[in-house]
Amino acid sequence: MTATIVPDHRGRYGEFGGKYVPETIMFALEELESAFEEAISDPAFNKLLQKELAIYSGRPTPLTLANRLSETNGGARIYLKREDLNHTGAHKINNAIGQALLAVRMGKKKIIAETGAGQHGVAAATVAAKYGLSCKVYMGKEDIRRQALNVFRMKLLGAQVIEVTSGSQTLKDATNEAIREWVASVEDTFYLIGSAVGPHPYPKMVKRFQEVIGIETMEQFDVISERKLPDAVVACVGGGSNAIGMFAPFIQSDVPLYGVEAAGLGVDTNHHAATLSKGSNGVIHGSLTKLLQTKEGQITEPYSISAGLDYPGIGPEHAYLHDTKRVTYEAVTDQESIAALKLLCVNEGILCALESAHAVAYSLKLARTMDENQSVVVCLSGRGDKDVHTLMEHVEGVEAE
Amino acid sequence: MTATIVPDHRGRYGEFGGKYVPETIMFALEELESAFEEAISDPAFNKLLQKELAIYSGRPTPLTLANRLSETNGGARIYLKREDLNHTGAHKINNAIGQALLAVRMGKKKIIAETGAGQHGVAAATVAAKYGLSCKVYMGKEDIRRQALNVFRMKLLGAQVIEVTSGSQTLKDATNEAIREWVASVEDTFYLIGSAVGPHPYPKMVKRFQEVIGIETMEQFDVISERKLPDAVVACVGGGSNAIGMFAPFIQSDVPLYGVEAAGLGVDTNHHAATLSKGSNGVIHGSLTKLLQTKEGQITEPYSISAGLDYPGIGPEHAYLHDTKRVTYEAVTDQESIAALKLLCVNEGILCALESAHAVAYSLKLARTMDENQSVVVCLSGRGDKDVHTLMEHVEGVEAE
Amino acid sequence: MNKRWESFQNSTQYRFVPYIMAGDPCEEATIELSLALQECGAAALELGVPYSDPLADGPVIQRAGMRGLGQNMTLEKTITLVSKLRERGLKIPVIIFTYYNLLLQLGENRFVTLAEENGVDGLLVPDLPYEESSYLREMCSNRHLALISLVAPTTHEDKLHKLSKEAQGFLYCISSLGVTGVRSEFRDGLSAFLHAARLNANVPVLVGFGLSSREQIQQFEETSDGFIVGSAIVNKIESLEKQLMSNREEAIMEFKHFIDSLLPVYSR
Amino acid sequence: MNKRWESFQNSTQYRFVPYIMAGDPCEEATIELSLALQECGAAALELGVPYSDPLADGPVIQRAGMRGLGQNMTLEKTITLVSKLRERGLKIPVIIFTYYNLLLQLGENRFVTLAEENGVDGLLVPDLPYEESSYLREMCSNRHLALISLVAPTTHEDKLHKLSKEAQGFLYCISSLGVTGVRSEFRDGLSAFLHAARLNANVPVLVGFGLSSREQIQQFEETSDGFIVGSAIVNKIESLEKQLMSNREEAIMEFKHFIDSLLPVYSR
Ligand SMILES: Cc1ncc(COP(=O)(O)O)c(C=O)c1O
Ligand SMILES: Cc1ncc(COP(=O)(O)O)c(C=O)c1O
Repeated sequence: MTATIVPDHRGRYGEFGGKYVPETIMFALEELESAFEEAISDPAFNKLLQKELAIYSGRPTPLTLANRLSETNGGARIYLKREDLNHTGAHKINNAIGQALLAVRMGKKKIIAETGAGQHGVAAATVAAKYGLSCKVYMGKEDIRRQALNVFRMKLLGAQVIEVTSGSQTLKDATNEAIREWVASVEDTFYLIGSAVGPHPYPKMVKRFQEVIGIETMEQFDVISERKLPDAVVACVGGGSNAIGMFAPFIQSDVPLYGVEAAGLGVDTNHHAATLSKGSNGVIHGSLTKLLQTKEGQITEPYSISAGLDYPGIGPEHAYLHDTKRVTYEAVTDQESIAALKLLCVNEGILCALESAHAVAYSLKLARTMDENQSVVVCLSGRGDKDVHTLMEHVEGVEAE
Repeated sequence: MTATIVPDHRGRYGEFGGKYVPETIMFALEELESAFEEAISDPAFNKLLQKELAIYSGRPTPLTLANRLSETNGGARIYLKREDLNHTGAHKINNAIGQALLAVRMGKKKIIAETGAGQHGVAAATVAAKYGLSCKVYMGKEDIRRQALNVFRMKLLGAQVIEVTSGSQTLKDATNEAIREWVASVEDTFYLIGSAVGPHPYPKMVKRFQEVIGIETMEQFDVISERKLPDAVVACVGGGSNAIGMFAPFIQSDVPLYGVEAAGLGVDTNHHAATLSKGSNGVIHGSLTKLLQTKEGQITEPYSISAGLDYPGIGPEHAYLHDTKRVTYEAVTDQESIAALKLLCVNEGILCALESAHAVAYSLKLARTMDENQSVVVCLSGRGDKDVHTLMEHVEGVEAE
Repeated sequence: MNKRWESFQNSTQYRFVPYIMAGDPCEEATIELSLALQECGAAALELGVPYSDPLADGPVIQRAGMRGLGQNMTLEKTITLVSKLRERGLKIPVIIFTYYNLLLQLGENRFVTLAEENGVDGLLVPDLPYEESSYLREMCSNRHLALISLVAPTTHEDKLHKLSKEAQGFLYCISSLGVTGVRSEFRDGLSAFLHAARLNANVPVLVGFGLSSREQIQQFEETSDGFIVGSAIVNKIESLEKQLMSNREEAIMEFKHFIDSLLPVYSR
Repeated sequence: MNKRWESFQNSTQYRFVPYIMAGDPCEEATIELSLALQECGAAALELGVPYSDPLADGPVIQRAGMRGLGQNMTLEKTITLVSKLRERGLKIPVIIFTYYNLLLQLGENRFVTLAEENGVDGLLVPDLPYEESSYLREMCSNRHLALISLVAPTTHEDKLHKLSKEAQGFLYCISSLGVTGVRSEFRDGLSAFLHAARLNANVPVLVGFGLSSREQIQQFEETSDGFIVGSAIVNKIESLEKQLMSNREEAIMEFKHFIDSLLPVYSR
């Protein structure tokens, strides 16, 4: 494996990445990049970040052997990296804490964020409250309707939730609108992006704030298992933040890595969010990457039962890892993910997020092709409390009353 | 302070406690008591318990300094013991894991549990799934209606939820029904009680499985603050399990301890759950304690906005700590707890359970009477996701849309 | 031991002890139902006290308790009801069946005083196991009230031995695990249990919990000295509720008919 | 530099550059609106391409894009539309305003070829900052297409210097932060920024973003060489949507009237 260092100074991962944004905010990206680079080379910042992750969010999160699930499934042992145990219930908070600390360091008093299902919106509103920043969250009208509970939570946390009525009124439009707002308020506002997407330096920064997942996993695996490294690592991919965070320290190793996209109703239908399997090169939200689009370049609306995977693009580093074949990307359907979620529930007492259930579903398949002495580590990116309403509509065999 | 060891061999805390149960289950309590005593004196059991708490539930939970909240409030610094970060979102899982491991050790294959809002029901269903036990959860018809999401979660975890239509169709009746079921199936069934209530040895056992809260707190406080011990410790009291767990290691010290009950609409109305402030001695669910009752001894229905505090009795050790004045018990209204919950939200980005908000509300009052060098530790027993529906109905100034 | 207990104990009949709930469906009905049961051959009467949280009872008796609570029946009123029963001619021992909390609130001392004054003969507290009963046991024995002990198939051998020996009034053997209510089957090993109880008891050994038909009752004829029927009777009362309020005479006729059909022929 | 740009640059007038969306509300309307704008004195035309995710645009132009998408207007069709405009007599420079993704999918090479073939004079890509534009810049300069540079009040001084120097066609100075749309106020320091831009530019310096009234436009008369109006015009087109489809002649009359009212007196 050639050890190309990505991203380069222009924010490029091979051909992917870059900064495709209006000139108005170019200076802000440069300001952000230098503030970020300076912060992460400052031991005091890293110490503070580590302390906040530990004392506020409860890190390190454990690595749990899924005993009964592995036995029921057969094949390799499955370990779960428990990002669901983070404060606010998903890995999203790792990044939100990191970016908020950076915003404070840069003297910004306002943050803005986009959200789809509301998970990143809640994380952003949370850190804004914690660090005394004002917070506006952009959210599609359609998503506001579907995710009333999270909308209420954000408001309770003191954030302003701004309804986005443009386009398809979902995550991609909320992101457009957040960028628009950023363009207008760039001088005093920090844009807190929720995944490893967006213009450089966002993908790099989000990876840096999420790599704690992989670093902890590597250490923990070494301690609790007989082998040094697992035989496979699996994570779901929406924008790609939990996956890139999990993969980060493993990329240099030769452990097989698997990113799992949402196949929705099937990759051969028009209802999926399988960006790498079915998308093509293009620019979305400031970055050159793979995306779902018409042949003319109109971005199409993706579909997944899981709101967090329902994104037409993907972080540029994943596009790069895909093209360089370092990571294998697979797609899992709604049905497979629900089945995996149920199996995890009844065997381990863990209700995971529908996003994470995609990773679990693929691990189950993968583990069955491996032997009992091998181990698969799955990033359990979040808990499923948020999905209970959706599950009530979709899970058969458990009457909802 | 005289160091009486409680409970005595009859399960008595002074005049409180005991085993007021049908003869049919007396043998089971004895069997349980000896299995429990034997288990907790076995290092292997303790090691296993500790491992499960760490690797499955994510312990230790952090002790978070609530910086901005303390400043906004004035007076003493407030520290939060983050039981909300446990798997399933509350301290309840500590006890559920402990009892489930004991059930497995005793060779039981079935567990039963009672639940009000569903928190303990979810914890019980969770450990049942995790350790491969079958699980029946008794829940009042009225509560099933109010807590449809938790009912669905329990079912998803593979538990059977049994609707209780007797009496007022709430927690106390669900507990009666669980005890009835236990009487019938006592030979092969483990009754997994959810709070520090019930006949001996339950209050002792639940305390033992929850004291990890206090033990961790004591160690953490010593490390992160300049002083050895906090100047006050506060916890909410429903049945009393999080409070007794938090207080456990502090009881021998002279740190002032405060238990906070639910004053509902006010202790001078008929709508509260302030057992110690307004109750009298009596027997409920197998234990002699304080309870809310008519002068003839009919148990009355309590009220609190917080389902977990909405219990007409209280663990017998609390009745004892109240009468011996070692712990001060205070009551906080619905309104005060909602205000505290909002304040914690906007200042710290933590949405706590309504139960825990009662403890927060009282700490705020208490801290204001103290000086800036002093510290109050609050047990944040659970997260508030479960309460968002209730809050939507009650919180003004945040429109729900 | 008082005269009523003496004749209960000296009886050579297979003893029938019915359970009814005080105030179900009203106080006067309770009186007439009690007298009817005596006429049908009851050897003693268990009189339940309505309680908000009857954790040893199944749904039938729970509902009876709700009806009694609706009539504002209390422990104190139940005790004074016994003196009315005496005035109206009830001669058999009456045992008050009450949960412990009601007793605690009334006061154990006050209870025994009132009980003695009103012609109560015994007391049964389903949630007060032997281990918690020493004070009450002493109070009762000072006033010649029988504190009825319950033993279950799950009771340890030596405890069974002890309780059987010390039993007053009669020894209540629980025929099946679970709460009160109608059962269709009984557990194996029941006769061994009854045998062990009888071996040591100085009082009649009665079997109860879930008996609901003549056939079931006859099963225990050899192994016990009598039987208790609760839910089956309370169930009948529930079905007669309206008539018991409006057309009592006829209802009582039907009730007696039902009791006759339940009893083994030789108990009538 | 082609003739059209030459006459644009040599003009002594205060240059008016309108923006309209291709296909809004239909292709024929776009043609007639373009010609009307030329008649009203437009010095050049910015022709927008409908895009699903126009992140530099405010709601007015977003809606216009939706209408254009509804007409199945694409980048390729927009380019060929320009040759129709030429046939119908449009003589001023036409600049295609497109988001980068549309260009990428068409292919940058193919774009410049088509553009040249169809009489397109320039290209403006709002989400392609200078730093990412070197390839396209080279392609454009090979085909004598002006790749219009945008500079903003937030652009660093030395970058402003460089962009002004290298600017082709005209230099687009963003008059206010935020997306396209009508503004009621402009920021302080704007004239210093325009002054700095003008100092180095070899092409006319135009100001745009948010201009919507004659009064506003006149503010920049001293400090710039022309102005761009987008949302205010597109807004008018929206209000004329129905008439533009059914009774076009009258609509175009009203449109011209509106444009006249917008322009400084000396621009007519
Ligand atoms: C629990 C969870 N997992 C995964 C994702 C997908 O995001 P990413 O791919 O950035 O990790 C989300 C996004 O909301 C999420 O909430
Ligand atoms: C979060 C939380 N806190 C507190 C309680 C009260 O119980 P206890 O007094 O046993 O801690 C509950 C009960 O459901 C709870 O869910």
